[in-house]
Amino acid sequence: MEVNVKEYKHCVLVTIQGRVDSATAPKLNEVFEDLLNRGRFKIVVDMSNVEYMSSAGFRVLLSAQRACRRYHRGEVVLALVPPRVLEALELAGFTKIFRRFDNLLDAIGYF
Amino acid sequence: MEVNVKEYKHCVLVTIQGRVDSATAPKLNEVFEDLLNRGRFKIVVDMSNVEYMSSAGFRVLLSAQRACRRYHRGEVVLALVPPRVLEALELAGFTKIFRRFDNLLDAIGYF
Amino acid sequence: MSVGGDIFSLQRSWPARFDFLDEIRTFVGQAAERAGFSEQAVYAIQMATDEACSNVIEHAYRGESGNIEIRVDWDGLQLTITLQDTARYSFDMKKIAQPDVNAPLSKRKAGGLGIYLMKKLMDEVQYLPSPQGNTLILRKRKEKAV
Amino acid sequence: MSVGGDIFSLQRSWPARFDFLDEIRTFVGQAAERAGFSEQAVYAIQMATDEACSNVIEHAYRGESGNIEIRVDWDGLQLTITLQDTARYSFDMKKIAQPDVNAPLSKRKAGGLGIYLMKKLMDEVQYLPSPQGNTLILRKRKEKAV
Ligand SMILES: Nc1ncnc2c1ncn2[C@@H]1O[C@H](COP(=O)(O)OP(=O)(O)O)[C@@H](O)[C@H]1O
Ligand SMILES: Nc1ncnc2c1ncn2[C@@H]1O[C@H](COP(=O)(O)OP(=O)(O)O)[C@@H](O)[C@H]1O
Repeated sequence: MEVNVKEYKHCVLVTIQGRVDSATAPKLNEVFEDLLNRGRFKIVVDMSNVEYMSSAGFRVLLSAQRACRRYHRGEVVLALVPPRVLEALELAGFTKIFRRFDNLLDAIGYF
Repeated sequence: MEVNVKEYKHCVLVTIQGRVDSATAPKLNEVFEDLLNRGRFKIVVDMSNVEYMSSAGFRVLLSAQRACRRYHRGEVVLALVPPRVLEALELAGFTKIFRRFDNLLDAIGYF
Repeated sequence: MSVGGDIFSLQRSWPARFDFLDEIRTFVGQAAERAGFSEQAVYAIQMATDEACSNVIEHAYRGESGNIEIRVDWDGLQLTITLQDTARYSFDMKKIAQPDVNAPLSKRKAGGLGIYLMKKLMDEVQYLPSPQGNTLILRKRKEKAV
Repeated sequence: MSVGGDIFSLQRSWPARFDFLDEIRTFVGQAAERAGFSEQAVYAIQMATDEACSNVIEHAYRGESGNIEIRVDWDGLQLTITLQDTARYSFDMKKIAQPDVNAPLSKRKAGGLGIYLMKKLMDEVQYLPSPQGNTLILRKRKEKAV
């Protein structure tokens, strides 16, 4: 798994590449923690290159969402979620908790 | 020439398609006028599908830029300017007046 | 070769560590492909196995070293994945509360999705604890061809 | 056929209206291509011609109807585009101030770019006013092959 961060004026684009499982999720969590510590609560996650994400990854997304939404200071939104990952997110009820976009521009422009 | 407008939270994306000349520039001008009337002063112009732009088009861009920059309320930025159009904009000294981006995300994220 | 026609059994063992999850998913994924499952079903089988192994590593071995032995059986109708550990800890699966996947964000628990997902992704999940170690059996039947 | 080798002359006439600019650009563009100019030079020739015609329509005919006759001559070395109108108005090109293309936004004039661009895009721009109508000649020499 590789994680990339690009900071825009009103939001941050987090690009995840590869597989997120119990082994790699902590690294993803660190990226979010760092953003939250720096007061960046508006986050677009580009999921287009996520090959796999287990519940360990879902957990990281959920805790980031909780932190971002607190005091209405921000939000985590998901962009370009691949079908297999989306199916699993749906099973977990995460599609109700994360706004999704099917293109990055709309996601960045949302903030 | 076709013009498309997509409104985001902090900026508007104006996509121009085709040829902008003395015949079509007034239509482009109307689009900008409408945005300005509605208080939208942060504008990204996606130029990637501009096949041709004469000084009539440059004039429209300049007047939009002037209106947007007034009172520091906004700015017109150009994204994905094709090489031929860029050369002409350079001759006209417009590259000093318009910030340019070579990808749309960076342009939208700039505002 | 008729895809999914051959009956097979595969068995391998891995150290109970998260960094082997990738290999484990590849192993069961290849078996599921060989059995002729759809790409969607292959992903589901990989994910269920990953969730199961993650639980064994986290909750059964709890940092102690040990192995997970994985056996895959394809009988032409269903794929059976049997995970065997020699871990000290076990649990009562029936007592684990189902997560409320419809709860709003503020009411969502942080974890508790693994077993739920396993059950959703597979047709059958069976847990057999024992003092010598625990067995988890995951089964998925072949979807009908369209 | 050696591209750009054949000498040719083309001539056509259009109503002095903006909605014919597209056709006019296509006409001179095809001629410039036939003469073997680069894509960049073709674009420059089209743009200069457009600027010239736009000026004739806007400043020479000023809404009155009339025609623009365009003649393209390729002599193997340079392309000459001759625009002929029968418009009532003419002007003194030498008296037109050059725009300050280095001025900051606040100092930039709204228009005044047409003639400037024509001169930058072409090697020669010649304006011949007369009471019977005006002639504008645009010339571009073939860039050396690289
Ligand atoms: N293999 C196991 N051994 C012991 N306890 C387990 C095992 N699998 C799950 N559990 C228990 O069941 C709970 C729910 O598991 P699960 O649904 O996978 O969510 P999570 O692992 O995120 O807590 C765990 O917190 C743990 O207490
Ligand atoms: N063909 C023409 N006939 C009469 N006046 C012209 C003609 N072309 C240009 N002009 C005059 O020269 C000025 C500058 O022309 P130009 O550089 O093309 O800029 P613009 O047309 O935007 O004003 C025009 O405003 C007009 O007064």
